[in-house]
Amino acid sequence: MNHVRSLMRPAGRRAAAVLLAAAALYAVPYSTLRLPGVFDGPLDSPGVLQLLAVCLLFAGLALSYDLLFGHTGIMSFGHGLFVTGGMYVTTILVNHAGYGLVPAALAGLGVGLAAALVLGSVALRVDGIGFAMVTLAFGQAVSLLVVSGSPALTGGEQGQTLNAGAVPAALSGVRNTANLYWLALGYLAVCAAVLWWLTTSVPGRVMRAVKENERRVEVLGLNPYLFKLLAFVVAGLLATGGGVVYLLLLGGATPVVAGSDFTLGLLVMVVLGGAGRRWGVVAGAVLYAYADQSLTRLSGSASVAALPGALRGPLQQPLFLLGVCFVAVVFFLPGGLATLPARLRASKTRVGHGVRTRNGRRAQRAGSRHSGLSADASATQPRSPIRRSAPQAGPNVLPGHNAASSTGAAEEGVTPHG
Amino acid sequence: MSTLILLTATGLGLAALYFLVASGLSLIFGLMDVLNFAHGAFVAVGGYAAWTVADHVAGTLGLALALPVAVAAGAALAALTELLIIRPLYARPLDQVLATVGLGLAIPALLQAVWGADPRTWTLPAWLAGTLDVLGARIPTVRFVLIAAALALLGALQLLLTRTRAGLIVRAGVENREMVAALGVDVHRAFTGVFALGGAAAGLAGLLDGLYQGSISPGDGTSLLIFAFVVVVLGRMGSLTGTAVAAAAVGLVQQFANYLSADLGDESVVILLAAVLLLRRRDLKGRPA
Amino acid sequence: MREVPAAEPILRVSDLTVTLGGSAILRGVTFDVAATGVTALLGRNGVGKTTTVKSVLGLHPAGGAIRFAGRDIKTLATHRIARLGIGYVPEDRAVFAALTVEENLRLAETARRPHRYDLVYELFPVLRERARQRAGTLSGGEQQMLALGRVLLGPSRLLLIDEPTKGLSPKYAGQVAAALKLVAREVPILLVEQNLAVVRRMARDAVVLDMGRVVHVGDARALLADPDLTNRLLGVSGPRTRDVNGSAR
Amino acid sequence: MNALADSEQFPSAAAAPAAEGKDEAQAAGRAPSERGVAPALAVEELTWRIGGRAIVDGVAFAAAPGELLAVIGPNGAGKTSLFNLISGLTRPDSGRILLGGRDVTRLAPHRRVRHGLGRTFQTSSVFPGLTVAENVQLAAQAAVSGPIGALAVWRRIGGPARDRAADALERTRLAHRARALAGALSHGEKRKLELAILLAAGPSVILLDEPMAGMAVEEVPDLSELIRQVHRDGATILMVEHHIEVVLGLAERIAVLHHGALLACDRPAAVVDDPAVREAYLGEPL
Repeated sequence: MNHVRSLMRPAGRRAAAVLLAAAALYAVPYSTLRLPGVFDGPLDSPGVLQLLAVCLLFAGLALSYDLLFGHTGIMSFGHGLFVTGGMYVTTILVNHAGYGLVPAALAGLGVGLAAALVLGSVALRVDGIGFAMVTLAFGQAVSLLVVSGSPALTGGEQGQTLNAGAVPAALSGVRNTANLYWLALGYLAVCAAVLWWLTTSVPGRVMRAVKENERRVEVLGLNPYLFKLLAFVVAGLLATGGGVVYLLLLGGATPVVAGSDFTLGLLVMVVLGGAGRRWGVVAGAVLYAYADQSLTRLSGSASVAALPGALRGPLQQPLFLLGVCFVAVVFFLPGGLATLPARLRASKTRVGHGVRTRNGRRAQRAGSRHSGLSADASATQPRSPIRRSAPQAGPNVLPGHNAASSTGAAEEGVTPHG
Repeated sequence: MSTLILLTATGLGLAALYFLVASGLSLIFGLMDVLNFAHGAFVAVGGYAAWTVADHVAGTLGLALALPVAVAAGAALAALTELLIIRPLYARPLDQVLATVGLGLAIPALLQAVWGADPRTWTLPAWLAGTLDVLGARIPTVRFVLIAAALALLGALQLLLTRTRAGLIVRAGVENREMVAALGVDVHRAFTGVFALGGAAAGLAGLLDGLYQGSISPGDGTSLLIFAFVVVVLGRMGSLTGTAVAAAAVGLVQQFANYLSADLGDESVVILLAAVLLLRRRDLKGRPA
Repeated sequence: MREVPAAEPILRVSDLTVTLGGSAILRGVTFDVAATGVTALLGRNGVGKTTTVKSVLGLHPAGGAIRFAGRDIKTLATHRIARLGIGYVPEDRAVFAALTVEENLRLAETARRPHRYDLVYELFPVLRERARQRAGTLSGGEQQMLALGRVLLGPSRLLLIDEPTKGLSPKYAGQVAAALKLVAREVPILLVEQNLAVVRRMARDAVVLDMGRVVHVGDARALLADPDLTNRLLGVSGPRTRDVNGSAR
Repeated sequence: MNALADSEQFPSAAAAPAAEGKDEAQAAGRAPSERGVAPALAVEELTWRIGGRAIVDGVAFAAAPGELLAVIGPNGAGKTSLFNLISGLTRPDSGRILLGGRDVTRLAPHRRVRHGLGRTFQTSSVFPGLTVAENVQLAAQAAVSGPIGALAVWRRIGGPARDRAADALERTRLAHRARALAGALSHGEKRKLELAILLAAGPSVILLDEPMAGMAVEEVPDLSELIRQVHRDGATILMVEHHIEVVLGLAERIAVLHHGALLACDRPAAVVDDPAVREAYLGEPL
């Protein structure tokens, strides 16, 4: 029944949901609602707004990363360098060259665009693991440049506070946190819009196809390289913009964004939420950013301090908890949070009918594209971006997985384990 | 002249570290096609295990005890990772890698929880803390220890791979896992073994990295990992001698470039990687069928 | 039509189904392999012969039942199946190219068995001459001998041999076939083979697959003695051609 | 580019249904160039080696516009390798590949498509995460907007592409499955979808790599009929197929590959009676 309903669902309902969510998010700074246990103060307090703003920013960044990973199937470990670029170019131009904020930010975007074009056209010439490594190395190079390259310009390990004079009054000071919140919301909206716009366009379709079966795209007469480059440049540009927004949220540039952990964090957000699933990615990013921020705060709180040492230590490390949660999600929730509704529905069906057959699940997948895409891992990973061959098929392999891997191997003509 | 020698010794010392980390990565990748992002965490765990021992037992004895502890810690952690994380995800290659990414984030954070974010200082025994005079260049003794350790590991791995049955299985498994299994060999056990071996080398690297830097901090392994990845890619994944040569090349290029200009070292490695990858495009896409 | 084998069959495959890449390669394959002699698994290209053999070894996930010497082996891991005494010579030989000939053989040694190097070297003297040479540098025929030598090293209870003469020059094909015939006196063999001359020389039973199903089971010689049947089941010309040609004339 | 365009260009080949086409092919003899038109596809002394072993060994043949040429041969004879060379997924060591008289030997796969080439794969090669309609629309759009036009981010899958896709789905009788995910199709349907993708792209030279592989016996006639129709509409088809009845029912000429070399290339009846071919297939006499 489910699939029938989802097929019939009017497109308007989706749009309405988006509008409703946007309106609710827009109204947050006007609300004095308290959510004890979730936030320390009312929603309109600067602390909460700042936290939410960071969450929204990360949601936008994660969407930009998902354009690469979830949508085009390329795994970049250098996404943070664009955030770094936007942040540092703007800061340096403002602080050291006396630019206004807007021209500096525009110049930052220009640099980001150029960097994306150059790095993309170089890195995309290699596939899979090579691409991952090249981008990782590029990211590392930028990181080193920022931390130890020229401390006078970048502030080294400490980062650098943005010259207060250049920041418009509306975006500075604790009282104006609401404006920063809206800025972050605006950034998320831009990312979501660009992603929606791009993914529904012709090249967006081709990107999705490249993820699914690159060789087939080639045989359709299209050059996958160009479409991957397009995705890389758009994602890079969005991330550069995110760097500028982050700079304003923090009031300064920090080398944290240049570290490999930062990009890995984006990857974690996307996988946590569900690669290629917009709502999932936003949810994953918000959850990650919220956990990252509030766990740090929680660790200082009295209740944690009272715990015995063996427990207290790990709980004070957000990355530890996030890492463990991430492994758990990879294990038990392949496809990420976005598959939860479908899973819950499926388990309800199981309670109703006693047994959930594999065929039943497949039928459901066939009906509803959206719940279907990541109903199991095979759908979310039609080809592995960083392996050189399909795995040896063991007796425990689900047919679905095997389908994905064996075609991959056959088409790439790489079957060292055949 | 003495500068040249000093640079070479420093570069080779660094190369030794890279090799210790990269050899395990390369073996694991060659046999199992898993790019192990948790490998840096193995290094860090080895480092902290060693440091803890040496913190309790001073001097050369402490170091002598720290060595097996570091190796064992790395090996045990790696074996556990293979059994608990990698093996159950066998049919989901991408998830295997993602899970190691999660571990790579979690383990250093755990180390930080236990030992704090601040670097812990290694106190070297006197004979290690000094320098050796080579043709006028005063080279820290530790670098020779590093180079010796890397050469010993290279030799040991080479012997293991060429002279033992286990090595035979690994070499055959790199070519065709299915066929090895069809000959009645438990490939999964070989996987665990290779993981443990890589972990042991990583643990050793953790100890030596601590000696080299004079201190350890939770993120050390991860920063080494990036260069180790570069080495693995340059060394044509899965080839031991290739890894050794690539490690030496990366270490030397880095040091010499650093000498030319302070910021150039790491950037030069990136340029080297990009250049080599672009020249070698075909190989990475896989050999022809 | 069919000789009743004296003993219980060594291998019973029942209702084997395999789906790969979304396509049903085997759709319920059922046959027995006799405890002695050679059972030929025949059929045109792409009908599922290799898939059948690989499934027996647990290299493909499969539905149905596979019993070896009375024991259900379908759920076992490949290396356990191999240790029960099933030797496998794959279609592409799969010798380890970077390993020497000697190392290839050594890899096949298992802990508990005597290793019959003398037998292997007697059958294929060239393997002794080339012991130190990398297997990748051998000719196709020599590689095939190595692949056969590998499974003959330990006393197997069943050999699965996939197209041993494929791509070999007549000289090597003859040598390989002769060796197989000798081996077949001791060990039962499930032989996938396109070369009917080889089949005729050694096979007693024949199982013919078409499009993932068993379409013929019977005496191998009887099958090969019937040119029409052979042509229909295995040959280049199908039944329809004859009709078309006939009506055209 | 388009199959239709070709059928206008070469009415004689296009109008003749397969069965009658055979006589014509007989009349035309072995070399299509003798008919006075440039071959739609020609390979000249094509050789591809791995480690010194020739996988494809000096293969030369030509297919006339609108011809259906089947390639058969034992396993490992180099049939798929030949297809990979023609479609550009691998590069030959020597020899030439000509599409409509143009040398495409050095072109990347996607560039050959612009010269009218299309292919299917041995294992179904659709986009499993896209719906059936999206699969076909993608191909249609690629053909309509061209390789660079498809990069226009402002463009949505438009009317002409939709129509073309709908037409292809109609012809392959897949229209009722348009909204299903391609990954959820049965194997037979996937093979049809592959053909639909080809039809939507509208190539003039089509390589079919074992279209019947993995199909149930019942599904074979349906798909053969579909291929016959595509052929009737004027496309030049090169088809690897093991299912001999299908080959004999469809092909105007049969090329036999053995050990990477061309053993024969002739009318079906002649090929079937060729002793060398029988030997290659049945391995007799030893």
